[in-house]
Amino acid sequence: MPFDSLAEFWSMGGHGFYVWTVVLFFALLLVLNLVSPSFITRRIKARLKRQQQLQQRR
Amino acid sequence: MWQWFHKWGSAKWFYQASAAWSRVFGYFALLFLTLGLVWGFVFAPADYQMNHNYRIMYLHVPSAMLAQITYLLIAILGLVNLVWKIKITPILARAVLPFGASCVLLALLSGAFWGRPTWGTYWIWDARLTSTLFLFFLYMGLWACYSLLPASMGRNSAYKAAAIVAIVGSVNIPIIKFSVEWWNTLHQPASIRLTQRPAMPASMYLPLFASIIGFYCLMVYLMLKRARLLLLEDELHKAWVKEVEPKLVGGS
Amino acid sequence: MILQAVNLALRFDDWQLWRGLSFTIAQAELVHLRAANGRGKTSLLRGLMGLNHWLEGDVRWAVDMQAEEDFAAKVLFVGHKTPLASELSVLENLQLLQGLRGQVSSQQQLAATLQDIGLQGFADMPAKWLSAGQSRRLVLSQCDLPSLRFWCFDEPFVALDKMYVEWLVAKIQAFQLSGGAVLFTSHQEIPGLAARELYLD
Amino acid sequence: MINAMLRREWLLLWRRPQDMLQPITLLLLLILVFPMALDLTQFSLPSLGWPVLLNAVLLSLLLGMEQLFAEDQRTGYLDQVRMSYGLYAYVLIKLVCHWLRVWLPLVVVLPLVIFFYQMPLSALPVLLLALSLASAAVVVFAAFAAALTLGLARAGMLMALLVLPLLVPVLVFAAATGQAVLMVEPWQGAILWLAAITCLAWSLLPWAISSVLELANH
Repeated sequence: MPFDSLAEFWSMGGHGFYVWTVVLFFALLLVLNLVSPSFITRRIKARLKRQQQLQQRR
Repeated sequence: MWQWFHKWGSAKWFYQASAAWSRVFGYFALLFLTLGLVWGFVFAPADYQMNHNYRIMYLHVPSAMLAQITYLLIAILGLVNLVWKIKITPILARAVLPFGASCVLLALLSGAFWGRPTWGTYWIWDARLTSTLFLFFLYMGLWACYSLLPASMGRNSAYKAAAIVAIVGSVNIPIIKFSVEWWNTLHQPASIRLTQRPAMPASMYLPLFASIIGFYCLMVYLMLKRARLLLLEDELHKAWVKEVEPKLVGGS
Repeated sequence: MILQAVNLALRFDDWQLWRGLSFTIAQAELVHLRAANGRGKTSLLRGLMGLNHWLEGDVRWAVDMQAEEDFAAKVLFVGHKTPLASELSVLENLQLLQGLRGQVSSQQQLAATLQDIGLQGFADMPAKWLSAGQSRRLVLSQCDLPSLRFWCFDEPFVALDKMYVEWLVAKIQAFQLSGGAVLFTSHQEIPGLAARELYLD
Repeated sequence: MINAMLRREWLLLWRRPQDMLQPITLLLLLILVFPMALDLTQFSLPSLGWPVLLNAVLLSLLLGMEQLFAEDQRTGYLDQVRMSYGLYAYVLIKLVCHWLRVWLPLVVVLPLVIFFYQMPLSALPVLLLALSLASAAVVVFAAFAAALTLGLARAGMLMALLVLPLLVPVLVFAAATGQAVLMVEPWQGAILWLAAITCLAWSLLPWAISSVLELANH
């Protein structure tokens, strides 16, 4: 175990800012990638709804 | 063999089969990423100079690797689409593109944040950083092709055109790298170039391996997840969609 | 037989306009393609010419028309557009149009062609000064090339005045007599053209 | 048929002088305005001339290039070509003629750059060769992007996004050639790489361009 305390873990030997920013950015991109397929689902649903409305009007 | 190939042409078969695969790869991604990153960021020993900064490596190396592999994958999928006209390949290529672009971004940012304490600056015109930057623009160009070209030439033609763009780009990537390295040796003082790292002990590179495998699994998982939906979107009017997803399509 | 179309379908990505269209065009046959606006007449014609991938299905040409150079020499397509280079003269454009089909005409022949379409004396004028009707006549003048066997015209009578409508009708009838086949669309009723009608639905 | 296509492009090359003058006017102005932004006591003009020229060439050649196939598409000439001898010959002819259209004015501009940026006149032949190769590569890559964006409104942004990253090697080796010549160092290595890239581009991209043009539906 290279870290003696939690505070030391956060500070990463003084490089905490750099290390954790990168980790944060990774988490952000990961979340974005995981969530973005739902945009496609929403697009599909909107299209289906539009089609249905068109058909009902007929 | 031929039948196996033929199966890949069937959208319905792919849609049904990929559900399970994507789940499997999702779990593997979770497992290996957790393993690699927790091991790397918490348990791996500090660098020989008592430097924790190097831990960025556990994100930087896999993302830089996958950034290039993904572009290559898109080009190969494009080639398969042009030669064998397998319908699912352009959708897979489109589906994996955001992941590749994210990897480039992560590689660039982690490179900059690793470089700042190491070289004293966020950005240097180092050969690797520079060629990664141009890789990012290649991704953006390809993305623009996928999103803009269907309007001007129709979807199927746009897929083929984007495949040609990806192939041209992938032929260019090594040339760009080579030229940037040449340019780099002309202009940069040798002192601040990335040189080979000292050999790592196993406790440092094993988590790196885990993390790389995790990124690969993540790529497949995200690709399949997106591809299923994109396929559904492209083929919304087809009969098989109603059959497979009655709740989505049939419900009125 | 000039061309046989089997089980054609027109699909723009998600919108299928029609499918299951089959027809044959034989020699010396005149076919008038009819449909309401937006039913894909132009797309069908362009698809037959290999210019539109949205047309799916099988288009079989006569054996002696399949090779690239045969196709160029034997099939004439005149669409809505007039493929003229605006900075080139009328004569140069005429030579170019014929050259694209591998034909080289003598000066006398060219002069005769210009006379025929009423452009004598305009030979050296840049094509950009031509009126719509004049440009269309210039493009249609290719139909005199002797190697042609099939004409495919998209609204050929548009922009032509009465005299040149009759001129084109005469051309079509003469071509038919010599064994050529014509597929065309037209919104106007053209007197004197007894054509088989093909409906798109 | 090839003769007809060749004759058409050749005649058009001379009938449209504005097409030849437009990029070169921009190029000349860019080059002549650039020193105004510099503190000439700190920068040496001779070492700046060549890189500035290269970047200006990239920009000015890209500008308006999206129109390369647009008119032939609009008039239906492209359809006639697709129906006759196919697109490959057409693309090659179009590319060669367009390259001549941009190359001829460059021959005039280069001595001016050498004069205004106080570069040695002895560098002219090698620089001209490098400029010819680089402009040929730019033309073929930009034509690829022009074929892709045919029929798109506001294609200029997409053109730049697609083309500029691909042109990085051309820029690097052309710049390296000029730098070596001006420092009186061996320049052959760089220019050979430049020539290799240009040859590769000219042997592969015309195929890509004609297959992209083939995909058009309108």
